[in-house]
Amino acid sequence: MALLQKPSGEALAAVRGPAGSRAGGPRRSGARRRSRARVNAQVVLALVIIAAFLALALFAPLIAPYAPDAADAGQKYLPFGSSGHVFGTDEQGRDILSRLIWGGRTSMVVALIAVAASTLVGATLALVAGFSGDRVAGLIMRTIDVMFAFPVIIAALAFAIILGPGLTVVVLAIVFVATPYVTRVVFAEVKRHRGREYVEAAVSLGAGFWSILFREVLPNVAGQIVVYATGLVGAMIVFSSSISALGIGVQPPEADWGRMISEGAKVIISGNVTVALLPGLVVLVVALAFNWLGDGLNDVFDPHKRRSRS
Amino acid sequence: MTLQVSDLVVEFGTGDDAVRVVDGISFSVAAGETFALVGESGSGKSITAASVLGLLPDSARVASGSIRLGGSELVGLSARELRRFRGSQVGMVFQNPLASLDPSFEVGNQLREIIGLHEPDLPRVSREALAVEWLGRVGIKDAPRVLGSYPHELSGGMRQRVMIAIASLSQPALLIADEPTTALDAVIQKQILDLLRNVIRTTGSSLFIITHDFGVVSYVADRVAVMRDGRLVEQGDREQVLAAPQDAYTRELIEAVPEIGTRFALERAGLPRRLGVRAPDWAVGSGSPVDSADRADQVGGAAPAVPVAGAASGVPRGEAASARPGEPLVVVERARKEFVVGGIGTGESRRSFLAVDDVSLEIRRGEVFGLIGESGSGKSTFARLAGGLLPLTSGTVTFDGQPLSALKGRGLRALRPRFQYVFQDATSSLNPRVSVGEQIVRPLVRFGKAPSVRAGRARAAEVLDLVQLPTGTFDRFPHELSGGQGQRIGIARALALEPDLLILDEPTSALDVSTQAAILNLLLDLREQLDLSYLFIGHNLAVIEFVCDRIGVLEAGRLVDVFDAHELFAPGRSPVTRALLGAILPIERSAVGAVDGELEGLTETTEPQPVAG
Amino acid sequence: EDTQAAAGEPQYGGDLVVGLYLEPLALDPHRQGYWETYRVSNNIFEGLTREDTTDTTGPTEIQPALATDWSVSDDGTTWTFDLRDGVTFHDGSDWNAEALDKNVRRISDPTYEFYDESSAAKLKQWFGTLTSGTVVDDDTYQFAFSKPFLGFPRILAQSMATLTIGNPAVWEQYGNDGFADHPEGTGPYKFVSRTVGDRIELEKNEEYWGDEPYVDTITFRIIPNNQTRLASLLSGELDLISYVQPEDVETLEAQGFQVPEGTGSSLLYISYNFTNPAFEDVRVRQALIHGLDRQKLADELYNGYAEPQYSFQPPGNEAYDPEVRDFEYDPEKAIALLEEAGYGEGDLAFTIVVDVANQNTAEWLQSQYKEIGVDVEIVSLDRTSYIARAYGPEENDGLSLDEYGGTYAEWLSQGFAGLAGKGLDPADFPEITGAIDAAASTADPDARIDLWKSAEETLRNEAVVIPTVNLTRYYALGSNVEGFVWPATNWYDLSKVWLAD
Amino acid sequence: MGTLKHIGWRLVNILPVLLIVSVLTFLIGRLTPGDPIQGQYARTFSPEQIEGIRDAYGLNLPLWQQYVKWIGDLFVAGGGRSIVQEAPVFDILWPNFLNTLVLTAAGVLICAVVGIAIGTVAGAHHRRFADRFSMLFVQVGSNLSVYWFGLILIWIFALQLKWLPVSGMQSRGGGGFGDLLAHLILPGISAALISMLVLARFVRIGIVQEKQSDYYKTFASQGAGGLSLLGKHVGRNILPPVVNIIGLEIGTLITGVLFVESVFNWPGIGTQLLNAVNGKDYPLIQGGVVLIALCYLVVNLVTDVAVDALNPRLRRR
Ligand SMILES: Nc1ncnc2c1ncn2[C@@H]1O[C@H](COP(=O)(O)OP(=O)(O)OP(=O)(O)O)[C@@H](O)[C@H]1O
Ligand SMILES: Nc1ncnc2c1ncn2[C@@H]1O[C@H](COP(=O)(O)OP(=O)(O)OP(=O)(O)O)[C@@H](O)[C@H]1O
Ligand SMILES: [Mg+2]
Ligand SMILES: [Mg+2]
Repeated sequence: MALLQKPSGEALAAVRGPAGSRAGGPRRSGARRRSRARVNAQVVLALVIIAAFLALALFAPLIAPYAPDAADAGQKYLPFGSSGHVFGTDEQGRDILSRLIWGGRTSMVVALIAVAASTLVGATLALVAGFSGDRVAGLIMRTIDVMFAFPVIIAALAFAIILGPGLTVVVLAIVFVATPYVTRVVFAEVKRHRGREYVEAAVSLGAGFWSILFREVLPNVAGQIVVYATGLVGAMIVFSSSISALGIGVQPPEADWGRMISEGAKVIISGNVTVALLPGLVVLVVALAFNWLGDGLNDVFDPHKRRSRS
Repeated sequence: MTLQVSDLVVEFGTGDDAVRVVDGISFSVAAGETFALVGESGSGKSITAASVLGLLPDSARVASGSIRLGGSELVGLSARELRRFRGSQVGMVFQNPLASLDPSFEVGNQLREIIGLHEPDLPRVSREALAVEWLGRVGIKDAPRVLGSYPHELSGGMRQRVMIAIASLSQPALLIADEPTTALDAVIQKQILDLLRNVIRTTGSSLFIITHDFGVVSYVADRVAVMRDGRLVEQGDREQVLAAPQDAYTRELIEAVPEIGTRFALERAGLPRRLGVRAPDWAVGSGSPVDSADRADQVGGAAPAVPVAGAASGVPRGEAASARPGEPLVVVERARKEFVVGGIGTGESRRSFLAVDDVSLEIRRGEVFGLIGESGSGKSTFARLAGGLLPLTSGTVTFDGQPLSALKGRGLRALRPRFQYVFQDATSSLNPRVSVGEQIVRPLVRFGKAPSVRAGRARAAEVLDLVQLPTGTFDRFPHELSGGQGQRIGIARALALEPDLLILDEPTSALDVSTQAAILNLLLDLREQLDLSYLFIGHNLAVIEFVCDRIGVLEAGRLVDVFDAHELFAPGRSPVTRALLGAILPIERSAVGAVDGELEGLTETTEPQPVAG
Repeated sequence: EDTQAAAGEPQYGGDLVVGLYLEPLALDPHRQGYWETYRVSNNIFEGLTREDTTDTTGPTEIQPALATDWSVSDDGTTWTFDLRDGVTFHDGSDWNAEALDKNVRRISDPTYEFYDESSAAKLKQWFGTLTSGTVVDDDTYQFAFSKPFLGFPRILAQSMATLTIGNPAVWEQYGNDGFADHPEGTGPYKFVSRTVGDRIELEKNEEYWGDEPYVDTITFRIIPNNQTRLASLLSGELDLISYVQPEDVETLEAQGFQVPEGTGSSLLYISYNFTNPAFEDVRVRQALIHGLDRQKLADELYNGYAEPQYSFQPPGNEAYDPEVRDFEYDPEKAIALLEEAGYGEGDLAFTIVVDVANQNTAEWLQSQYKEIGVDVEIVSLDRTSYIARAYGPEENDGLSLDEYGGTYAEWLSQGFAGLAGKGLDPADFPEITGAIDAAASTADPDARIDLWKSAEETLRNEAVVIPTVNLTRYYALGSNVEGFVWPATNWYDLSKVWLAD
Repeated sequence: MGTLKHIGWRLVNILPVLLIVSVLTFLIGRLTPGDPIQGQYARTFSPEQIEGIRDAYGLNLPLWQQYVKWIGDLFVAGGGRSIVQEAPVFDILWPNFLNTLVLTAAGVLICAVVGIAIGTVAGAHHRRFADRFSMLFVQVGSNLSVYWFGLILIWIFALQLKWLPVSGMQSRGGGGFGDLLAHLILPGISAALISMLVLARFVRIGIVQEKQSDYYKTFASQGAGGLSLLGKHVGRNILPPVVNIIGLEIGTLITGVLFVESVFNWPGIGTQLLNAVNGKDYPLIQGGVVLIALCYLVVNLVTDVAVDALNPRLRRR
């Protein structure tokens, strides 16, 4: 370690510039540069929305005006703005506002966990496959094909039957559905980096397989992964509504946005606008927030954007 | 049409955070004139050039000043308005030609498209013909193959030439060339410069060239400006600036230019082989205005360089090193590399192309082995083979007794830190999403050269300093570096590992001579201290002669000549070698005209070229 | 009935488009199941008998169809049918005792070349005791059973597990499996085409022996999504839909659609998981009935478009008695009974297993039972999983919900057999099984209905099942659809329907 | 490996994947509770009677025998016979499958055209109003449940405006190509929305990133601009991910349109599969899964080959 010290280079010094103005461009203090990510307004908005919904979910018992399953079928389908039930009531006469607040507990958490899990698994598989030989890549991608080829409903039903319907099934079904997508999307991205010179350089610098994948290539595809994953959050809440419609999801009367959407969908044409629209809108807002967050995070991963001092 | 730049200020960012990289410079380039901008790496040359066409990076902006082209103000124009000037009136060769072509299209396609931009009515066949013609002009002989190749299938020099062809073929009124010949061998370089001069002479257009090569300046420039830290420290006619530089920095630069024979002059004087160190008589004789007091000053108040350096080892160290009969470190036997080109989906028949053809050589411990050859002759490919980055088609590579070509995975990786590689295309070899400091630290930690990340950082700071980059560079991302800065990161990254063998593929092509000198001296120092071996690929023969002990010459993939550096000019050199030597551009320093007799004699025997007038 | 009153002169012609909520099963007279299937297939196939589909209150009268007359031997085991003359199958071949015999042999005679094992298995419930089928002459046929079977003529008019008549020439040509692709019978409409998942098209049988049907073609479209089916009716793409949601009745009526009132002969009923020890105690079962306000259920959940039910025989059933009451709503009593059985507030907890389609009912029940201190958890499942779970319950399962029923008194024995699938051991309820056996095998036609009624009473007293509600708005029609009658059974007769301009 | 050899190898690989899928589907079907006979008859038949019907359908044979028989049926007997519908499986599935392909094609077309257009507009106007606005448009569209949004579309366009039909593929009495198109619009849009956002976002990021690349500057410096630069160079460089996502979208829609099919009552394979699942109609489920799996595999294969062919660095291996 002691070896490569400043060379005995007085001779070297001879060609150096006057002290203090070493070649290397404009002076700036190195300290101030570190991660000065300029968080843009969109990301802030997104974070505020997500935080707000998480807070609502967390403090649901304190905030929600009613219990989520407090039913009064005599008061069913009250419209938006009814006194006592600002957001109206559903077919069992339950307070929609309270159910939306409580529903965040399951929906947000389920979607977040499931998306995080599938992103983790999918991205890892994709990275490995992208930099492996034909055999390993083939094995991974064909396994993914098996998952793909399996129609969602059948897979979801299988989980439901094995585990009994409920939250776990929703999470597993989402993971099952989302993982192959993440894998294929990331795989295509990763392949673009195979054969790039920086990878070659990493090889020559002795980086091993995993190190190349996770430390060299991952930062280059992380933006795409994040964009894809955040896009999945909303989509998966929506997807969970489809599972609920099949009777596989969260069990009634527990509140869950997905279930609320699917219940709402049963009365759209019948004209019960309130119960039909509100859950969809809530999910939409949350999904948008995650989208924006994803776009913002993508910028964070892009050094071109990160330092944009604008 | 004249380019008139006045008080140009370019900043990255705004407000308090703004960093000024071009700081109020003014110059003009008249019609029919060649204007050369030289200067320190990272001083803002490329940014200046880019601002003319409004092609600054997203985060940069022209803060003030004006850029006028033939009477029109360009600052403040929208992209759409600027487009009128681009290509047709102003052509630009970017500094990093290696990444400047679209990786997804064959070169021919891109050339035809650009021809179409300028002459929309030209039928396809004629475009093709024009493309072939221009490739010929920039010295590409097998135009059909190149036209059908993707950029990554071309050698560095080939890509650079394609870029020159692209920028020149519309024969713009102003051609901005940012270090256009760095990846070219001497012969091609001269051919291209002749071409550019011709264009300018015949069309009355102007050339704004950024270069580090004073040979190039001598050869083509009418006027020269010297830039440092965002400011122009000096500008004037070529003769004046070269012969009687006013500014200390200019003098320093000129002094750092390596020239053929310098090494032997030093050897004879018993001085260490270091650039910027001159035999006293020679320095005096040169009538250089740099007096010894001045130089002592730059040394930082230390005792005069020469005696100290000599005292350090007692004997001329360069001599000692090259004389020592080291045992072979790398043995390459009958290496061949074949690339398959064409095939399904390319519209071409599948055939193979021999990039390296039956090359055998050894690099001894402590030796600097130079590899030269025309652009595209297979140098980089050979280097990759030697560095275990490409599988051989046949043959073997042995490193320190271990058969590299047979090793795989873990075994190979264990050896990696012992031989390192500095890529020709520095920018592409840096991970765009990882800060450069991190990129230096990682291998250190990985190989246990730094016990902790903290130690790794300290070490990275050290090597950054060695390659003359400020510690602030640590947190930058590759795209925030100038060409030369990126190149030095590549060197620093490899050096930090203290490898036994360092493969350097044109490591100083983007460096100003002063920085280059520092880097070369550093390499020579390290070799002595650590007994390193280098495989050094270069086009600048003066540099090659200066640093190398033995030199090999590649031609079309074959090793045609291997000789001792002393014998560069000996009779019996292969025609390629002779051609390369013959194309060296001397520096026209009136006072330096009286180079050592020996040197002068040599240059004469190798058909000295007329200096541009 | 009001549609008929309003009707002017019936018109011929036009295409009637019917929206079904379920994909019908195979159009094979011996393999079919579900009412939605029969709503299609009874236009193609007929039985020896039929129910009077103009009767809206029931019990429907049994009318001649392919048989003109029938009689039973005194011991109640042998039925003789006089077959209708001059009837032809859709391909023109004759309907006669020979054809009937082939139908009978297809489901009962393993020596017959076209004996159909799966049909036989499905029809075994009613034909298991058939000892012989005999061609007496060209127009007369005799069925002999090992036990008295007085309910036979009505069973013949049902949709499932019964002997509707198909053209034997078809299975002789296409094989038993091929029949469903070429369904042919004697009915008022002929099969044209079927795209599973999309539609079934029928055209008028010009040779029909009965009254000439009005519309030229009938298209059945399968639209399982309730909202889409509703929207398609609203947009005029459909003329008639089944399974109207209570929520939609007002919307439809407001826009001029007809939503006839009536009762089918089915009911929603809740049954217990008898493998759960809690339900061995009759007091617990009674408590759960006392604790259920069926009137409120009908009013709240079904917007009043349902009638509360108190008997396991559904309305329209020949043995239905609207006056009987099981255990009326009385939460105090329910709590007391639970207390007696050893369950304080919150001590009794179980799950209700439902098909997603009935999820809202389960949710309603959940809050209802909370009031008597019973904790209910809901497990709502897709259809197959539901059936599998309901008929193979887990230990903590308590209740499950089904919908079924028929106009025949024997439905009681079917319903009871179904309960056995849910873990009820018939041996534990000797009175019920005894009463059912007695009713099923009586040879006395005058005593038969009363026997079934008392069988229902034993069942009711043992509280083995909770009858819940019966829907009163089930079909909806476009304003120009005339002649439609909702009879007191589970299907309708489209040959009487015509389209006004 | 040569390209042809690679494709051949991938084709060969389809078989084991299909085999695994078929075994899994078979096992999931048989090892989970519920069966088609129970589903139809449990309410009214005693357990013994149900057992008798099972026998008649060969459902009590050892599993491996049933599996082997089914595999044989796949090749000679039209995929076996549906237990519930009593018809050859492929006779049932094939017309529905073609319908699904029609809907998928429409969905993919709309998704690709609109998604790429919006992504391009957004990418070209990065962080400006056009970017935010157009992205908001797809973001909203794609994050609505199809189940839900489809009905809203029906309510607006079919019931209120009466421009378009509600459901199915043809009007009363049938209709020509125009009629089919009219029926295709709403489901097509709904299907397209499922993946439009992903596509638009990838195009958008792709453009933003490519615009920073050196080659972009090269061409810009030659006066290339606007659409030619975006369309040709940026377009070509972001094509691989775009093709990949479109490939995924095709795959998704083949089963993913289930909910679209349900809402618009499009007689497609998703509905059939759902029916099959609801009735636990083994042969139909198995046949459907194998058909869909085959589809996926082919689409994925074509996508992979296309994506590789689009990458010059991977093309000449
Ligand atoms: N995107 C960027 N963000 C921040 N700083 C940058 C960026 N691009 C360049 N710089 C800095 O601007 C300065 C001027 O860069 P420029 O490329 O003009 O140097 P140069 O004179 O061309 O150097 P070289 O000879 O090494 O190419 C350098 O210090 C460089 O680090
Ligand atoms: N991946 C590849 N596929 C096909 N041909 C290639 C590939 N890499 C290099 N070549 C060809 O091999 C030859 C040698 O290339 P190489 O990069 O080794 O040249 P070089 O001597 O380093 O040239 P330069 O001095 O211009 O960098 C060139 O003709 C080039 O086109
Ligand atoms: Mg530069
Ligand atoms: Mg090279």
